[in-house]
Amino acid sequence: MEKRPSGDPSLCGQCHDEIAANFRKSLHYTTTGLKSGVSPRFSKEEAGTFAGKVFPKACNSCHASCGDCHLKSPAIGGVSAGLLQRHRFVKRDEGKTCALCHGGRVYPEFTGEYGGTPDVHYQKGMICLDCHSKSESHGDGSVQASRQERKERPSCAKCHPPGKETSEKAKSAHAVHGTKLSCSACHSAGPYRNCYDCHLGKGAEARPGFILGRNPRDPKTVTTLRVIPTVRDTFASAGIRMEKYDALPNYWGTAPHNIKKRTDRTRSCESCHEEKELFLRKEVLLPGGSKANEGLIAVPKSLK
Amino acid sequence: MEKRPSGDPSLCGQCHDEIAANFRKSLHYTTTGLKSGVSPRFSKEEAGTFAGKVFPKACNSCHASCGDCHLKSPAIGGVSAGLLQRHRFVKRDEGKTCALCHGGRVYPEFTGEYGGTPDVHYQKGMICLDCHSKSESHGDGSVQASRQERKERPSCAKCHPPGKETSEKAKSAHAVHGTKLSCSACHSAGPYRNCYDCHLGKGAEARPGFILGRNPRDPKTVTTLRVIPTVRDTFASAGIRMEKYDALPNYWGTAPHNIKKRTDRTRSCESCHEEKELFLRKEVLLPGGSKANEGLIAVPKSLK
Amino acid sequence: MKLWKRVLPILVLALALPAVSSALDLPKIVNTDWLEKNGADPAVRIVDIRKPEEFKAGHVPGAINVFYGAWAVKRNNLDNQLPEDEELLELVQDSGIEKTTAVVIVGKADTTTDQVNLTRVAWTLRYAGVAKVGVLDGGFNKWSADKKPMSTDAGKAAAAKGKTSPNRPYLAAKEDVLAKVGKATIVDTRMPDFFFGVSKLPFVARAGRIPQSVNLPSAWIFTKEGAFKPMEDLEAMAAGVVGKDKAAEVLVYCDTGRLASGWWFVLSEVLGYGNVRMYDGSSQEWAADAKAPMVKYTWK
Amino acid sequence: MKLWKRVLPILVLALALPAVSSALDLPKIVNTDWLEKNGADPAVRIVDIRKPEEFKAGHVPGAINVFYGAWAVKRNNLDNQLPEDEELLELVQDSGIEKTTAVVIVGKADTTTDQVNLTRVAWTLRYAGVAKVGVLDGGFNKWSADKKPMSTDAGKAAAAKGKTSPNRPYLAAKEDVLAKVGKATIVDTRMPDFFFGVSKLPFVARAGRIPQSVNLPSAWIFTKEGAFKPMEDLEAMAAGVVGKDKAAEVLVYCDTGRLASGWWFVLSEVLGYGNVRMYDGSSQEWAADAKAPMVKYTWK
Repeated sequence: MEKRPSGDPSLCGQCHDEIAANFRKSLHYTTTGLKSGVSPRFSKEEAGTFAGKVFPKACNSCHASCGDCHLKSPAIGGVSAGLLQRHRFVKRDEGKTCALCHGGRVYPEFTGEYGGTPDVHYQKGMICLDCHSKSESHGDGSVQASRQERKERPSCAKCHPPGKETSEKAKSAHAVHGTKLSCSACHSAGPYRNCYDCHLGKGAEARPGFILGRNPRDPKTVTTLRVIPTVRDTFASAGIRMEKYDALPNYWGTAPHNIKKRTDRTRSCESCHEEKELFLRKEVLLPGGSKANEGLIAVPKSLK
Repeated sequence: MEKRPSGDPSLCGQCHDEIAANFRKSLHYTTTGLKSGVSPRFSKEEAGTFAGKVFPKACNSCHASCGDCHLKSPAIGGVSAGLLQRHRFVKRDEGKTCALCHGGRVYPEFTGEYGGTPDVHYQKGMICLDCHSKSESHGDGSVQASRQERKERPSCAKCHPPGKETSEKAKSAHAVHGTKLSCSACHSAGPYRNCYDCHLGKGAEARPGFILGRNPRDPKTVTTLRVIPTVRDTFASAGIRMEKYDALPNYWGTAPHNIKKRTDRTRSCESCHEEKELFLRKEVLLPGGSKANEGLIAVPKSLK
Repeated sequence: MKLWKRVLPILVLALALPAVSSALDLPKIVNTDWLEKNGADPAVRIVDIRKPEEFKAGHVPGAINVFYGAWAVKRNNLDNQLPEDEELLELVQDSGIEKTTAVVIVGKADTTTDQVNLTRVAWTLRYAGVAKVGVLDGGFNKWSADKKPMSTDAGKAAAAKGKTSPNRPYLAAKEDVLAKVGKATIVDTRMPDFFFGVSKLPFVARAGRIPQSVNLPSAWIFTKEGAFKPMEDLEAMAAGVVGKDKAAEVLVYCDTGRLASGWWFVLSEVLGYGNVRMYDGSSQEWAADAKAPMVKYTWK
Repeated sequence: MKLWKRVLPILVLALALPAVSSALDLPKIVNTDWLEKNGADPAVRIVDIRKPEEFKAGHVPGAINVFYGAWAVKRNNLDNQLPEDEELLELVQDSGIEKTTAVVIVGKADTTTDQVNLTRVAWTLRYAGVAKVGVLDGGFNKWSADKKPMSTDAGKAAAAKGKTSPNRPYLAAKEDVLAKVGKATIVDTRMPDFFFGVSKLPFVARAGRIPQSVNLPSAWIFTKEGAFKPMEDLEAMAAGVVGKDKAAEVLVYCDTGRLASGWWFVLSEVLGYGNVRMYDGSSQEWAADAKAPMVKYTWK
């Protein structure tokens, strides 16, 4: 029995030629994003080891086939939740497909199952593909090194353009912070998942957290940061010590999927400007973490 | 993957040549007993239909492979209890092997799980192969039409030779009944399983019962009889109407595997000679059953 | 004027009236026939609390989808809490529910948790000031088993014109319960092993129960298909444990304030006990307070 | 004569004595260390009640195998009944058990049924007149988990010289229980949903319990590994439900007279309640008698 008939998209491509061609170049298929994310930490020689030994066996073993989303739940750690609707092809069933691969972080944050409240969009009946376009799943035919490079990405402002605030408070808050803070910095409901201490093949440990700091990709803005679990010896067992480990930080900007209109931060200036525990500060930096982490510290001024 | 590597015994026979050669001729492998049991009911033409259409698909699909007893539990209705001891070969593990194929009738009678008490031999720690010799499992190289023809079969008298009774009551009871009754007629603990109304592919219905009557294979003796569920239209769906259905009875001598030293019958003469409910009588014969059933009626004389 | 010209309008009115009044006369336990007949009545709002992906796959026509997790949130480290009033009332309004709307709660009914999710949302809406709230008997499972019509539309509602206002007498705080030990009938709606103190959930600090409480598990309200048991059974259980005095002061609790909504609903809404409050903090809050008394290993 | 020649025999005697007396001083709840140390003592008889095929795969050295089903049989359409006296006493004798033998019962401990099979056989042996009966704590599961020695021998015993004689005060009949309603403490050892009357087994004619009985489930005696819970928990549960008067008359029952043996064992054998009988017929017999009173939907 052929276990993964659509592992190579050319089968489905006999009819769905354009989608299949795009999909071959998409990040879901190539999983290039995983490589791009970590590569700046490698010496040239290490990059070769990674590309040859680690990437195909670890990262790329997770790439999606057509059937992983349209026929059955994808297998995570070898375990799949089974067929979606007997042997029928299904257009979308995010709770059984997206949710399995993206089920450690975003999906349970989104539904509230990670603790806290469901994302306001989920409360209103929206699920993955209501914000994330089909071209994010299948690619658009162009090649990107990571999802950051994609043009068509979900954006709060697309549906909620600035200037439509109904309360004076919201108007002034947006006017003051609009260019300095991401939306999620204020409108995330609460703790989201952070993963620590990943060692190749052994997995990571997860704890809830809420961390505000500079976005490493756009240091002028402060946003919600998530710990990405690459530690100095993550790839030690593959003989990679990451000579340029400190080139990248351990915290990365993230959109926790637990958006809420009103939070402590939208209610009171003091929650940020006086009580500063939510912000990345020198004393809470990861012990033994990357030197690049320090550049993400941004503590708001006191109001007094 | 080869699903049943020992379905053909020649694989195991590369080392176990004698056992494999015997096994090929054994009733466990050929399942000839099933054919012999029912064939006298067929016309010549029907016998051909049965041999060609019914036997290979129905009866013979149950034949045992080497691995069914020595590696994993046999599959019953497609379901197997799995490997016996990981992937190791096992000499004997009756509760997981014999018990699955012989689990509708003898095994649960033997353990008491069918209701009543466990067989006295089970109580004393004996299991299948303590009475049933290896040559019953593997055959002895000779060919038999049914297990009745086997020479080496379990026998009460082998371990319990007559004449060793310790009580006067046992001595006189054995002296009076010894040639007229089977051991089980008196020493079966209680109701055993009887199956009714088998239709090809649809299975039968089972009810507990206790029936004493003439042994069709030895009409001089009275023994415990079990209903065998062949009814007039059992093979109707295969186009066989059993032209000679009445050639064989529906009751057959059986050894219920719930032997008990003391029973109502060993305790009191009245339990047979006055209260006659346990005996096959005209008024309890199966409605619509074989005409041969009447020949099995044998009601004991009253004592008065 | 012919007779029929004078009679017809009266007939039409007479025929039309029952439809309107039956919609307004919302049963507390709604059966699928009632809902099929009255679901489209503008006075009725069907709220499906399943996950959006389940809702999208098929729902009662006319239903809107507001996931359970929107009605019961984690607050102050306690699970299954009321949202803040401001948010709850906005959620009610956004769901197109006026004070007088007849709301029918629909959801799964596979497990006890599913079943009491329905009653917990009913309690939340009554707390929020909605006058008429019913629960679909057997939940969506029964709707589906009865082969009732299905819709896969988006299930959206226009916001209500006005906001409701909270109905606090349904809610008890820890202090209220502390003050009532030995005075009111405190009903522990968890399973008996929790009441007796041989089991507890990991997030509950201590095993046991509130002293002098009585045990009436919410799991026993429902049949194994997830429907409410026959009224005479529910009445007999209530009478046998809570007593027959319907004016008695009753406080219900469990581990997080979810299970307890089951007996709150049956006692207060179905059987007409007039003074039943739910302790939302329940054992999760109570057992964490070392000063709150607890007993175990007895039934009395 | 040198001193040591006179002292040595005394020393030998002194060293030898404790071994004999410790074997005779059988704990009611036997741990695996005790059994490893004393299992070979001729005064001890280890009875393994698992299925022969399980026994053959490995057992406590020295154990004999007498399957549970030999000790508790179906009689008069009732499950889990004592065999007839004649057969029971023969079984005890054939198992090499004298009146004074210290018997240790070993079996599986995976489920509540497994666990109370051990205590049911203990009750049966005490009924049969055996003076000293203990149960291996945690059963064979614990023996195996503790990596204690294993044997695969045939596990046979020579028959005992004498027969024991029945000890009827451990057994109650339906008439005894009927006469004691409201007088003795009747303990229902089933799960609370059976006691309360919301659940029943198919072969029990009516839901509910014997009037004025109290509930103490035998399932709560054991940890989830199948061992006895700590003594202070067992004592507190007994005191909380049965009371502290160890001379009080107690009757235990369940559905078939199997579960009930759990609290019979703990109350009578372990905690020293002096007057505890088990109703072997239990609900299976009681509920089938339309004249036997039953109540439900209350705790009192």
